[in-house]
Amino acid sequence: MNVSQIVEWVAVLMILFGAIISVVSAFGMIRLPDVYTRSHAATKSATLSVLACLSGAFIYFWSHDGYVSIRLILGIIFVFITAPVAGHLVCRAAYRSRVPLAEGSGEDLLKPVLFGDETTVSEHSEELSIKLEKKE
Amino acid sequence: MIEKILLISLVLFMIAIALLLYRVIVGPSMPDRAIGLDTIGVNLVSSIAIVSILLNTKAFLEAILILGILAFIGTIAFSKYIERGVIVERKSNR
Amino acid sequence: MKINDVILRTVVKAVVFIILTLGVYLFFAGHNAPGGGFIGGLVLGSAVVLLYLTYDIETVHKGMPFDFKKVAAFGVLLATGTAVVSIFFDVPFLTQADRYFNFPLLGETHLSTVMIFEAGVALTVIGTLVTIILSISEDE
Amino acid sequence: MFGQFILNLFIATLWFLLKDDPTAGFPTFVAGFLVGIFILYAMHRFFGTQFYLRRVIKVFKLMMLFIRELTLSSFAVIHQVMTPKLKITPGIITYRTELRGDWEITVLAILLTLTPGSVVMEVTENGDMFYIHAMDIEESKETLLRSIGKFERAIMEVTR
Amino acid sequence: MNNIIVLPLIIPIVTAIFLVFLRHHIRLQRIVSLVTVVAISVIAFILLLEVQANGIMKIDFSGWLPPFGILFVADSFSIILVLTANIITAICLIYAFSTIGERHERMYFYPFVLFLIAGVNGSFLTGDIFNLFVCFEVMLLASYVLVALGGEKFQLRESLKYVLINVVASWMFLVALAYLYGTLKTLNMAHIAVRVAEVGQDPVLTTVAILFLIVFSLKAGLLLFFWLPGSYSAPPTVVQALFAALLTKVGIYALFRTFTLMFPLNTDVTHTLIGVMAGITIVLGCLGALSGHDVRTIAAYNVIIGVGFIMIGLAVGTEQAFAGAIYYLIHDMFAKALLFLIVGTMVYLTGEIIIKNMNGLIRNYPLFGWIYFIVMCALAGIPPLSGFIGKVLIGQQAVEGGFYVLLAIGFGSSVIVLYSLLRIFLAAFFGETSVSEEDKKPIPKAAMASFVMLALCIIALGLGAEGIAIYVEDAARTLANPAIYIEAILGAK
Amino acid sequence: MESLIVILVGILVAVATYLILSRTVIRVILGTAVLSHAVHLLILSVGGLKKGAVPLLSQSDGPYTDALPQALILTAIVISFAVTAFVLVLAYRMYSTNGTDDFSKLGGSSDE
Amino acid sequence: MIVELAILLPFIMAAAIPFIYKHLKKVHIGWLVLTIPVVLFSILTTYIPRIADGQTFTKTYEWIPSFNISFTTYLDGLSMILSLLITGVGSLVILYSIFYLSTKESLHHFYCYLLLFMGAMLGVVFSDHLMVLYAFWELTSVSSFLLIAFWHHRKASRAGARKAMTITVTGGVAMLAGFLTLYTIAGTFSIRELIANVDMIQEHALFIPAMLLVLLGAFTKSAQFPFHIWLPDAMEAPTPVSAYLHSATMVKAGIYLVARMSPVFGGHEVWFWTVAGVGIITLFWGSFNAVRQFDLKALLAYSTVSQLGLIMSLFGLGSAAHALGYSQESLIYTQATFAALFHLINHSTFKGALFMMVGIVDHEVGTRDIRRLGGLMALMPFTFTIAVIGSMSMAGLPPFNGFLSKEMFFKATVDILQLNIFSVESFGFIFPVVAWTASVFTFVYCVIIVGRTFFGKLQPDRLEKPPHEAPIGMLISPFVLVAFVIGIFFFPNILGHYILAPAMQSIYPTFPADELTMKISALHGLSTELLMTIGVIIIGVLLYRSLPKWRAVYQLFSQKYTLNAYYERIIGFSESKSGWFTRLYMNGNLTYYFIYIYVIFVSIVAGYFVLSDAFVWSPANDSAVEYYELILLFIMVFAAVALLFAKGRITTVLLNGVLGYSVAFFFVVFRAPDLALTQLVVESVTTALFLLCFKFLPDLTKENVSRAVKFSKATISIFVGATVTLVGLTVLHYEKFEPISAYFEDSYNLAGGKNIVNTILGDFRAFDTMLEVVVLFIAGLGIYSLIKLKAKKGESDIEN
Ligand code: NA
Ligand code: NA
Repeated sequence: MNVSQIVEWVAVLMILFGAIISVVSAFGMIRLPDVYTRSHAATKSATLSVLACLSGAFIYFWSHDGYVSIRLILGIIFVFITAPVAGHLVCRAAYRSRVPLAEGSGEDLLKPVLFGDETTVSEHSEELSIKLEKKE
Repeated sequence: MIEKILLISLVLFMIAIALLLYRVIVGPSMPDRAIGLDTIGVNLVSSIAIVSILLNTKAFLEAILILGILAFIGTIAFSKYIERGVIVERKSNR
Repeated sequence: MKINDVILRTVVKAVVFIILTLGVYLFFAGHNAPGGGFIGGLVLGSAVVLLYLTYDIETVHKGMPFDFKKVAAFGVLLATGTAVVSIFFDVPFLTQADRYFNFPLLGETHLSTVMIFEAGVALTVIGTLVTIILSISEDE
Repeated sequence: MFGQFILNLFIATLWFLLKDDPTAGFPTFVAGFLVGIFILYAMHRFFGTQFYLRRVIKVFKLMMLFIRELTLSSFAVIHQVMTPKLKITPGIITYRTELRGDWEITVLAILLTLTPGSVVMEVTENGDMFYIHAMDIEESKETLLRSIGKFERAIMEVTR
Repeated sequence: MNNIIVLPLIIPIVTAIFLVFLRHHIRLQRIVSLVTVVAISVIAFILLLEVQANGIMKIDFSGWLPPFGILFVADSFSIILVLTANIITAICLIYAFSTIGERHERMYFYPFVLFLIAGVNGSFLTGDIFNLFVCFEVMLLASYVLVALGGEKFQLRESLKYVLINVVASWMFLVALAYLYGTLKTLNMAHIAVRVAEVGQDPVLTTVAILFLIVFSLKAGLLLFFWLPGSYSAPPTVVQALFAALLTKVGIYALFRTFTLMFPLNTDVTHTLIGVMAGITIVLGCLGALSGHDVRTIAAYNVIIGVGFIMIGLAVGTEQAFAGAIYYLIHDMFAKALLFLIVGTMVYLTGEIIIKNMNGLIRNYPLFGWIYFIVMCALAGIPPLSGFIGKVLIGQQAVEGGFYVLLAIGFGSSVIVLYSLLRIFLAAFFGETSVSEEDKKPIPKAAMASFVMLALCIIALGLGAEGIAIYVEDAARTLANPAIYIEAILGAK
Repeated sequence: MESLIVILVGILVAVATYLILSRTVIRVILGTAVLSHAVHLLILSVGGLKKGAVPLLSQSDGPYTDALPQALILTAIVISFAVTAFVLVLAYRMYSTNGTDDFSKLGGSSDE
Repeated sequence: MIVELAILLPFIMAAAIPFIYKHLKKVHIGWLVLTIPVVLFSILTTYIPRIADGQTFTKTYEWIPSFNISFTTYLDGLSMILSLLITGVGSLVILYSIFYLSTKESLHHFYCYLLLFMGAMLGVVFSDHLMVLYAFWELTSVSSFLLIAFWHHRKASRAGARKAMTITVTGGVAMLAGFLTLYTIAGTFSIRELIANVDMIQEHALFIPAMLLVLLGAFTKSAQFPFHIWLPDAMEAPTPVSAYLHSATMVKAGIYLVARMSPVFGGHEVWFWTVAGVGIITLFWGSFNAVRQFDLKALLAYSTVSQLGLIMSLFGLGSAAHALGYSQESLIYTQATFAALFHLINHSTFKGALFMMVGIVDHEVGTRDIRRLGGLMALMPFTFTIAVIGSMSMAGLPPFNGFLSKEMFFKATVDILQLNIFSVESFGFIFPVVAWTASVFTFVYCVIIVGRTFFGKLQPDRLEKPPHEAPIGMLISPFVLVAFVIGIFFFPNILGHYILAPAMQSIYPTFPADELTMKISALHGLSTELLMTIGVIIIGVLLYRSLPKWRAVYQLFSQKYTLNAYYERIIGFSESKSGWFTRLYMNGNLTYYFIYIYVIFVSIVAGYFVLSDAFVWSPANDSAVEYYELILLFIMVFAAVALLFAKGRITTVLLNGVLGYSVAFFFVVFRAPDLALTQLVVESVTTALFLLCFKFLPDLTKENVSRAVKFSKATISIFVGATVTLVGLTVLHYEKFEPISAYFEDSYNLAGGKNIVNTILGDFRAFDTMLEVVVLFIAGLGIYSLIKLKAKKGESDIEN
């Protein structure tokens, strides 16, 4: 087994690692109790998984074909930057559209700031509020 | 062997996507579905990377980047829709 | 509490350049690698759309004061124009002229009217995409 | 700072052209770039600014931090997911930052979001306070507050 | 170089785009669009003469020889249709000048019409089946816009239906293309014909052919016409007229090409099917026309009847029958355009759509009324107007081929056509009117001019049928002997 | 694989057809979107799947997979996008004037 | 040249009239119009000797030579009779109309139509070419329509016109089909050539259909039973029109056609029985119904129907000679034809006069209802004279021409009994019996005309105007006609020699000319026919006397069951039922339209596919399947099915997105990088568009449809899917050809691109790409326009 083979193996194992993380985080998406906690799974584990995978691919191509893929690097950077932002945006949107925190949640410092005592539901979130009513 | 592992990884990613699909279908809230789709997109990114290795081609590396971009744009769009009902505003309220 | 989009906007400022670069790259790469005017245009259009998503119509319009309908029209004109030009050279309609040029720096480069054609395609795509999205968004 | 980078690119290009090698490709250019780095390092005091690569190194450090955080946080989530019974108390907490300016706030927010068990949900209008959703409030209050200081410093090293 | 063949497609596209830049110069828009369409008519006429002199012409785009590239083919059939379509469009444009209104004109009405005509011309000219799909889409997209432009409640409703059905039809087209490529692995129509002939038209290929039959029938309104009455009564009058004159005809054209050139070898199945569909179409169209109370609906069902009648020509499948069908096709395009223009004008003048509520129009608008009378007679196939010769040729060949039921239905339909249109004439034009000479809404001069022009065309086509006989015969000959076409495209074997 | 894809196409078509047969505009439009997915896959599979290399001369020496269907699909994708966009807008304009998106309540053009 | 002139002149004048009329306000334009028929008649008469010598005149002008359609005129004895009637009666009618129609009427229309009609009618009789004949034939229908509807503000006029047009055009279309069938048989449209090829034609299988179709045309035009119903309603036309078209000329066109075509069809049993049978029934039915009428014009209309039936039946009887061929025995049957031609002329004279008489009455007293008329003899003596002469001639009394032809008619019905072919031995008796019975009724209504109008008590209070004699101008024409009525009686053989004999030659071209002339004499002993006539008079008088008693017979024919009622009911029924049926399936609901389309799609495509046993499936050539692909397939199926049950619109859009992304991934797996890229972007943009539009669209509602509906929709869907799949699988197996795309693999050398797909799009098939860009642009611009152009508020939506 020469060096390049070893490197390839490393790459492939990274990919496998990414795959496993991905499945686990997908499980997280199923298991975790509310959208906020699920977004943790998405923004962190899924991002790690894709980073591992892309890095693996990058390394593989580098080693196998001597090909330095700028596109992969860009992809990695891109995912790295955007995944947390996406998580942030979805969570904010969820909260602002009044998706409730899971039962058994602790303190919520945002609620009084954002909604105060008002009880009206904004117009556009009708389909969400319907669902909420069902749940409650 | 390497190919096998890659194939296994692909299968794992597909399983992950299937699980996420469940989230997309079941919800229960819109943000749940949005995250689900976003994550499916991200998993597809990985899958494309693996297929590229399997097919030994660099033809799909753009697709990886683009998919990443689109997943991001899509998530922004969804969250804006969920949050404000519109995804493009005429004039920001800021 | 008003929404503070600072994170989104800041990131988009960075990201949009990546997308634009990719779009241009895809546009030029099309002849030999995946890409081409169409995808290039779509990606560039997506970048513009991303700006609209992140900011708002007025703000973006200040930065890019184009009438995107006209951009699209210009694109179609370019695409059909290269085709029409062939008529005047007494070659079959749509015949693409191409030659290899040896540029310093770039080496042997393949330049062709296909490029203009594809540029037309790309402009149309950008223009149309943005026109559609703006038209809908501006509707009351 | 950016000027130095452009200069470096210029040197690399020059190198590339001077080689006058019809088969010249990317490696030649990289070589030129390395030459440029050397020249610039030698000359940087004349510009009156820091050597730009130093900042690049700091950025690199910051990225490493990111990746470390990301890995840690992933495992934390995975851990949560894998434990048979969920024992968490999610909630929303606040953090007031000393960072200013869009870029600093953004980077911190990204970092915070990548940190174990926390997602930034809102930034106040003047940008000085984060509302953070924590996977587990108790745990987050310890780890988060411990690491935020580290982040802020790392960021400030790059920007200031 | 035969680049002239592409002009009927490219000129309207280019001018349409220029008109986008001239959005607010309405007068200029009018002139440019009219000049464009007239120019294309002239070009088409030149082409017709050329084809007559030199045989079928083609232009291989970018110089890629068939079957690899896309090409336009000018044979008499396609050029006749291009010519007819453009003359009608020119006349309709004249009508539009005085009636469509500035709101539409500022909303790119003329560019859309030009796009429509470009798509129509392209569909007639193309020699590549996938390109036919694309040309269809150009035409359809433009038609979608034109049918919906105006924003009326009723209009939007009907146009949505129109669009959705056409989307499904386009999907079926793609499915058919997929099968076609999957089996024959080629897209050039002539090459398809060669390959079909090579293996004989086995059941798989016939299935593909039938799928095309369904697809084009949807466009032509052959049996699958459900979308037609609604969507043809929704848009502004001039658009209705253009639709009635052009859109279904493109489908008919495609059906002729498909079953004379590409899949002509299993007529037992395909032509029988076409015949049955044509028969049912006519019967249903007649029922609709007979029952209509709304002028526009009656006119729309007359379109359906016309489609069925032309398709008898294809079902009969002889050279003479093709000639008849072509004659009838040309006639139908002119007559339907005029009918719809008149019907639309009637609605405008009276503010009513139900026949019973209209009265005595002929007193205030005598010329208008008589032109209606002429078009009515023409549509009923009364000689010596335009519908006659086509009817005779198709009918005679139907007898000769033993298609007695089709003949009976086809000829019976002309009675129903007459009856339904006569009802309009008697109720709306004849009778008393309470509107005095002073109170009447005037018919714009340009509109009147367009009626007169179309009516003259109808008369001229009937009396001067011989004038175009050589072209029609040539077109029919090519349809009946696909080898001529194939040889012109792919060279002699 | 080809057979499986064709079967998948059939399933997609069935689903799309069912959607198209429903009464609400959005479902119908979605149905047409699914139809276009299906037909794109169909076109690709009749050209043969995985039967050659990626059709890039710079990437391998062939044999290449059939590139023509790919080109056709590309065209088809763009056209179906254009149409879908138009239909969507038309649908909402229709809704805003007619006040319902239910075809069974919209009524028709038949007179009286 | 005269013939072409005869046809053209009326048309030219018709076209000129509207222009002349504008500048000719003071003079009645009828005077100008009158010159046309007078001139034509005069010129035509100069041809009579030559025609009598057996000459014919023909000339051909090309119309559509490519399809053998030419304008061939033909002047022979038969067309001479008709053309003389058309121009002669035409002159008289126009003269009459000058006094009948005041200048307040829209005379330019009237004369324009009338001239159109005249030209068309001349065209019919002078045409040798069947297509041209048909063209003029339809033109007579059209001009007749216009004339009937001349007073179109009256509802009855419009209804009558519509009925006439519908029925005659229907017949015309059938006739056209018949002509086309003849062409198919003989390959010619020329009547003379057809006659020349009779033997060949008669053997053809389509001979009978062609005959019946042609007859249908003739019968409808000549108002034969049961198509006669349009004629009474056509009496809504101004009386000159009735006199001209609906008694003297147009209705004779059908008769002319039968005469003209009898050399072609005449030898056949079907022809004999159809023509003679329909004629005799019409004769009876017309006379029987004429008696019940109260409106003088309606009475004359039914009488016309009846007389036309008489002539028709004579032509039928005369065709027996064709069957037998020339021999001394067969000559007797030609006399029926001779009688027919004779009566054709006679009828025009007395019926024209009678119509003008009725017109005068109507004009002067304002009513035509015999219940309000009576006692006008003294006040309108000239009119009375006309009425008496006309009626007596019609009743078949001497010394008027009707007597002669009526006698000949009786003789023909009796003579036919000698015929021993066509089963005449068994059924021939009906001819004399019905003929005699009908003549009795004819006698009765003739008496009614005179008796109820001019005798009896005057009822001035029931009349619109105080009765007085008509102006002299109005009386000229009827007097000329009654002069003929009498003149012909006394000098019938002039007519016989110069006019009838040449026409007989045309009808019996194979018979020696001199054998066909028949000496007409008023007195030929106490023959059967004279006895029949005497019987008619006796029984007729009795019946007239007892009319009030047996009038109740007509009550048996309830208004509900008249042919007219059936006609109305059929029309009403078909209008309402077709409406019901059309609205049943064209209900405006898009869903139904889709159902029809899919059902037709499946039944035709799958139907043929299954029946032709085309299905083949062998997965042997398929490429390998990986597990992950299977999972992705499963995911897609799952997402697709979930799409059906998804409740929120966002969910559905997301699921569609999942499908789209999955497709993109398949594009990756299937080596289609450009596709994958495009699909990804397009899918995302599409999803974004959905979201954009959701702002304006309602959320999904649950569709409350029954389980049965759901089931049938599901069934259709499954069938559609299965059809696509089954054909698709078969197509996969179809490997008879190499794809043309191998050519494109040389893209670098050919077009300088290494991306084959892109090179196809940018070069090989750049044209598609160019148009696709146009499509996109149209969509974009269209969306813009659609959104910006909204219906103005307050603008009326026509439908609502
Ligand atoms: Na009326
Ligand atoms: Na799509």
